[in-house]
Amino acid sequence: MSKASAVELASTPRAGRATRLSFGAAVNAAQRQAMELDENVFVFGIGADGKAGIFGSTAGLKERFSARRVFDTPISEQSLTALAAGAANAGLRPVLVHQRFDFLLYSADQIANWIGPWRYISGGHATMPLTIRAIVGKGWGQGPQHSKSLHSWFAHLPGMQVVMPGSPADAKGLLLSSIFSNDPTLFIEGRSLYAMEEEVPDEPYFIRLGRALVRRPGKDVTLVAIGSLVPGGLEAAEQLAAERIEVEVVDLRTLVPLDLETVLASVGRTGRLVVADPGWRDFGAAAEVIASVCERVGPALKAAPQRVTWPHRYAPTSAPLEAGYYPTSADIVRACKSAVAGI
Amino acid sequence: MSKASAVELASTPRAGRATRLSFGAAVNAAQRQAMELDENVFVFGIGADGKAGIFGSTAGLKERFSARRVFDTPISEQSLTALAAGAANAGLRPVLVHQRFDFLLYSADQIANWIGPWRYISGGHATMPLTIRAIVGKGWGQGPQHSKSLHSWFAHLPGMQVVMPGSPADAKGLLLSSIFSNDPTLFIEGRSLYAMEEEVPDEPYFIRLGRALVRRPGKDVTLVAIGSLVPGGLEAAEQLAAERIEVEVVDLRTLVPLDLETVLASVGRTGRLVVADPGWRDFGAAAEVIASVCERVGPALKAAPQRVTWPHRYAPTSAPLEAGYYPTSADIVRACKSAVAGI
Amino acid sequence: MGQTQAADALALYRMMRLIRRTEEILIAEYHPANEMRCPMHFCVGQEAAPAALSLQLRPDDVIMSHYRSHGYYLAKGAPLDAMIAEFYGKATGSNGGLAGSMELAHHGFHFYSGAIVGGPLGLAVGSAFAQRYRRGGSGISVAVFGDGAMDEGVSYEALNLAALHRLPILFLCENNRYAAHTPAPARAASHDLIARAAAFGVAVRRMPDKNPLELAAAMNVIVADIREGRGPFLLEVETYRFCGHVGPESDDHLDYRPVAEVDAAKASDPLAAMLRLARAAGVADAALEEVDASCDEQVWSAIRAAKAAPFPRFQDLRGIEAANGYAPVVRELIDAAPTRFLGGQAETRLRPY
Amino acid sequence: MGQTQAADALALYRMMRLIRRTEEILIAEYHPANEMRCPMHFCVGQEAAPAALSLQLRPDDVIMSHYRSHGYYLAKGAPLDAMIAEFYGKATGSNGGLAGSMELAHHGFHFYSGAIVGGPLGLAVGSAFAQRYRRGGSGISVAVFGDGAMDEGVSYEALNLAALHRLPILFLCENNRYAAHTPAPARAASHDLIARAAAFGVAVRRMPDKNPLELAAAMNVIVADIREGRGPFLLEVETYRFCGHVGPESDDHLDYRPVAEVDAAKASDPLAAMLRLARAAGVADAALEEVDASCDEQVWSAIRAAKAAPFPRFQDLRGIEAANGYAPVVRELIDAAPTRFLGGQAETRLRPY
Ligand SMILES: Cc1ncc(C[n+]2csc(CCOP(=O)(O)OP(=O)(O)O)c2C)c(N)n1
Ligand SMILES: Cc1ncc(C[n+]2csc(CCOP(=O)(O)OP(=O)(O)O)c2C)c(N)n1
Ligand SMILES: [Mg+2]
Ligand SMILES: [Mg+2]
Repeated sequence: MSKASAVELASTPRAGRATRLSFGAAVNAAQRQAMELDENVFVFGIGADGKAGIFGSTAGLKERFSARRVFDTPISEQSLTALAAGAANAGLRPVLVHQRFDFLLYSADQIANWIGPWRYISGGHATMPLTIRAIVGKGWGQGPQHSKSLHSWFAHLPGMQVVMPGSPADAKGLLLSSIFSNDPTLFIEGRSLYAMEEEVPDEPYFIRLGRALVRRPGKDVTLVAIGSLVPGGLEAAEQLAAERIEVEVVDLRTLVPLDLETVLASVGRTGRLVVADPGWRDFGAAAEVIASVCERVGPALKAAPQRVTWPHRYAPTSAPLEAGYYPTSADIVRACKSAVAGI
Repeated sequence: MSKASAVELASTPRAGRATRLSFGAAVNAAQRQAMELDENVFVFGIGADGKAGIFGSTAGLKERFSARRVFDTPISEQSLTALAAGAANAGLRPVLVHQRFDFLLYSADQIANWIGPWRYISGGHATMPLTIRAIVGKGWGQGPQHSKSLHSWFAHLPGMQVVMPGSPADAKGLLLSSIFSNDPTLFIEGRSLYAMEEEVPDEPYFIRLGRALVRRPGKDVTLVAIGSLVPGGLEAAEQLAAERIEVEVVDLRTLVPLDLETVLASVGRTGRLVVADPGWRDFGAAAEVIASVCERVGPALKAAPQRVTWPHRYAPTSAPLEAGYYPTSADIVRACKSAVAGI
Repeated sequence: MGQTQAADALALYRMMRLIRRTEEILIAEYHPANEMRCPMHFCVGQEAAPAALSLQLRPDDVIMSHYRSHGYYLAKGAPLDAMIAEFYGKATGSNGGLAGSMELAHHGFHFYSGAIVGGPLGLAVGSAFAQRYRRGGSGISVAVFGDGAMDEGVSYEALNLAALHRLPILFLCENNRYAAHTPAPARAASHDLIARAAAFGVAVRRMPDKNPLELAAAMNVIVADIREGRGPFLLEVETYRFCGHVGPESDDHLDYRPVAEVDAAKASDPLAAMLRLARAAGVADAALEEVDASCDEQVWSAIRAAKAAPFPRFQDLRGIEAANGYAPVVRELIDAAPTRFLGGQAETRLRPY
Repeated sequence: MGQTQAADALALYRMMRLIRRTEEILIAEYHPANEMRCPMHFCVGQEAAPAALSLQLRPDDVIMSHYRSHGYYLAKGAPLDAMIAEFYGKATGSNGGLAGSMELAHHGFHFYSGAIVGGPLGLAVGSAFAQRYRRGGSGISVAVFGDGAMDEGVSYEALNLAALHRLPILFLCENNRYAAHTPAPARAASHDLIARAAAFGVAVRRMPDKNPLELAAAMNVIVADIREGRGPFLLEVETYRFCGHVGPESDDHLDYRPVAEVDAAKASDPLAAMLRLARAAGVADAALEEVDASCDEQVWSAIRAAKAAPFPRFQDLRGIEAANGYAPVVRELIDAAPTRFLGGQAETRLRPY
């Protein structure tokens, strides 16, 4: 596998002012600006209009845009999703918020049987420009019913886009793009990212869906990091740099569209692949990344690819068990080292 | 990769009489015998007690066991699934039948949020011995809402077993094992297999879940075939034999438990892997098989692994489009050839 | 009044007859031709409700229907040719051949349907929400479904949401007493469907379909109320399916409904009743005969056109599947300042981890 | 009657007081200790319904509860120690520390709960189905849920199934007027919850919880009917949550409910009412004081035991996760004729393809 091509970091300069924002505040800002840009955008979900504003992510929107465009709901995930679908077909751009990913499972029928196929089934005539935001719980005993992240389920559905930001600035740019995309999008937010802060451009901006980001160059091993494991991946890369192992960190940003080109280019340089995926191991998203790469480069890999994922079990509630449950940067360090060693 | 170890075909002799049965009749026989063996077994679902008997798979059961144990239902997939769960927790062994896989999506919440975690969440005290049968439509314009097979979704859930028989005899033995397994099982039946006939032992017998079957030995390439693609896989192997390419056909039988041992042993002999999976390509079951193998053998593969799956789109209704949609043995032949060529 | 009555009667008869003949001819053609390769749910016997509805609808109204949809497609004014071409899987079908009968739609005419029971109610809540959100218009949404859909939990969520938001929506429930082959008593202890809807604050009414004129008159009042913002309404129409549940074949050999019941229903055929009513309303025989002839000709002509039309091409699917791009408002922003659409970003060191 | 009345009053007071003190002490302990690391939904103010239920239940009855479950766990007679150990995430917890508060269960006592709104109704239909299927027994199932669960479609499916099969099930709806921070008017146009259930053929009643003795007496009749096979019943209890929705903190600073409403509810505290009723029924002060002291001691003793208990070990999870094997009936068959349990089969050439 050739190492010829130099690393190309996408580095479009940012114009204008920026403000240090938390992930939650960036999500909030994206919705606010989307609603300012387009009267068709509205935001709804359990607690969306409350003072707490779904971990702050919708706080103040109702005051700014009135109850017509920002509203609370009954606990009716199925019909709320159908409402979004019917409204999107009519040209609105609904944003439906779920405090926990687990709750949206009630609406799996609406997503898989109606929303995913909608445009295709119509022969390409109808559209379905809706966004479903789902927050994944983590820690403090969220347990089996508040910590699921079944992103691979929805990535498996033709017609659905699945977005998983790993930083505040990406959250804003990707959410704006999701809302204004003409296709249905599941936008997944790690609750554990909510406090993370970063400089976020003030103006509305759009990160094209389907463009992975090389967050750190490196020649020894490609680490594809997804969503809430992006920070841990960068931390691992930093640690490994001290040991002279150079990890190239590719933040996937979107599962669908999948930017295989960027991943393949990186693996072409490093010859080694580790995937860090904040979800269950078996039949999960990491498997797709590995399978897609292996299909194309096959025996040219220098080492067996590896997955760093949640163990294949439900999150236990007991604090020490939970602490041992979620993978950390140390697990990523270990995987990268073994990939490098396993030449 | 060593080719030393000889092929070991599992070949336990069958005792007793056998009868030529269709796949549908074998499914029917399994339920009948399960109900004879255990008073706790009952069968329900839309149309389960009707004359047509869900493509014949439940015909005659009500007459034999009465309406107490075999009954029709309202169109209420969510609560029917919950009924099965509550009854299973109480020690019954429900068999819930869905005429089409698509319909069970209404019950994704019940499966992912309750049934999957049930035993684990209880600290191992409670059990959930239920079976959900789901038939996957194919052909004659079943279209986007009658032909889904989201087996990978449920294989991704810890605590769920996923069974996909590829022949009548396997259907009977695997369904009996599913019903008497103490864990919840999703049992997926390809509608296209229903007319297939085979000698099926008369007595009740049990095929242990998690044992793949080498249906045909071969030294050149391992074909992991799943469910309704097993017959096409065997046909492809036969065709390729005429061209001196020896395909080892591993019928996976169950996605969960996944018999990686048998797959790895075969790939260890052949050095090449093709996976034939009757479902969508991206983020599907085939990716897991490839990723699991590559993780373990990595660069030792002689060629890039390949997937033969449904294209990543909904089944179109128009006959010529549909005809071009489903992969055939010719597609498997092509994949195996290119694996062998791609040394 | 007499004139309107006659005009309405003629229009009703025309629509009922068109639906009936469409179904009958398709049933007769299905097997011999063997070119309609998709499951089809015919509505022979159930023509009164779609016909009565057709008199109330405007172009900006929306229908979300279950799969027994042919009558409602026609009631919405969508072209027969595109429907039949869709059944033949042709490129000229209203969905380009992708949907067949079970997911028949015509986007231009705001008509949609699908096979999953219960789906239409929630979707119609969404389109009604959009109609209200936009203000100004007086469009309404109609959810069409069978009694079986009242088994699904999602239907109650939809009724509740519609009442909560006082949406302009008509829930039109065709109660033909069976869900596929399952009779009502195997599905519920209590069969008062409108009581269920009323408990959510939805206005309700139950009517037989034996007098299509009365049905249409009732719908007229109901739809006017909905347009004026008086909130959702559920109308349960008591009807009966003469044909089999699915496919052109009868399924009465499966013994799921009493022969006497079927015979009695056929003996009080709403189409025959409509013919009598039209005559009584003063519609001339010649006009009625013209309808009969023209319906047959329309159907046959659509079948001929469908047969002659080309199939869609496999390679066209890719275009449909490709991502559909972004809203105009964003595309303008991008053009104005391309750097705002970031393909990537400068390397970011994230803290805190 | 007087004696039974006094005994019932004492039992009710004991259970209400135990639930109240459990919650209050846990709330006080939560942050200082920082050892209960799981979200907890307390039921301060809502003790009357579980206490009234506790008088009706037998060991073979089943409870499927929502997450605001502590009172019902105790009402089912399950051990306090195992519950509090579960909150502390200890191996001695009723779920071995895996579930915490939100999915609290005690399999031995047939008590289960979970965080997903709407779940308990369908599960209770299943356990009631099993109770009826088995014949002989007179066990019943109780589904416990809040008014918020009446927003979920699945609840109506469950009510319908229960009525259809005439199952021995009590649907116990605690209407505290809020779903988390969402008031009823933001969730429905019509708030007559029992009318919704009645429309499915379920017997219904609505009662306040201000007189726990009356509530218990009513439940006694209802439960006896259910045991005798008269079919399902939905009892809506009007109640009020004094504490915050989740966690030990008050959430009244979020202004989702009027201060006056909260104050009024607290002023008519059912526990205080119960104390008065017990005295009026002739329960001696000494007995009441003994209850007070013993409740506190039970809770503190459970907390001490929980703190002292070991955590579960990570390596034990594997055992729980491993496949759970097969039914005894099959294991016997396998032992009798091992060849019947085929690990594989002879090579099979399948035809037709
Ligand atoms: C969710 C779901 N479950 C099951 C089916 C299978 N099915 C197709 S039609 C039908 C009966 C529906 O009856 P009803 O709603 O009364 O409409 P009708 O056919 O009588 O017009 C059923 C159960 C389905 N299409 N969708
Ligand atoms: C399916 C689902 N959606 C949303 C939530 C979030 N949630 C937790 S509690 C709650 C309110 C439930 O209110 P209610 O049923 O009235 O019970 P209460 O808390 O008042 O006792 C909500 C919306 C959830 N747990 N499950
Ligand atoms: Mg019907
Ligand atoms: Mg409440």
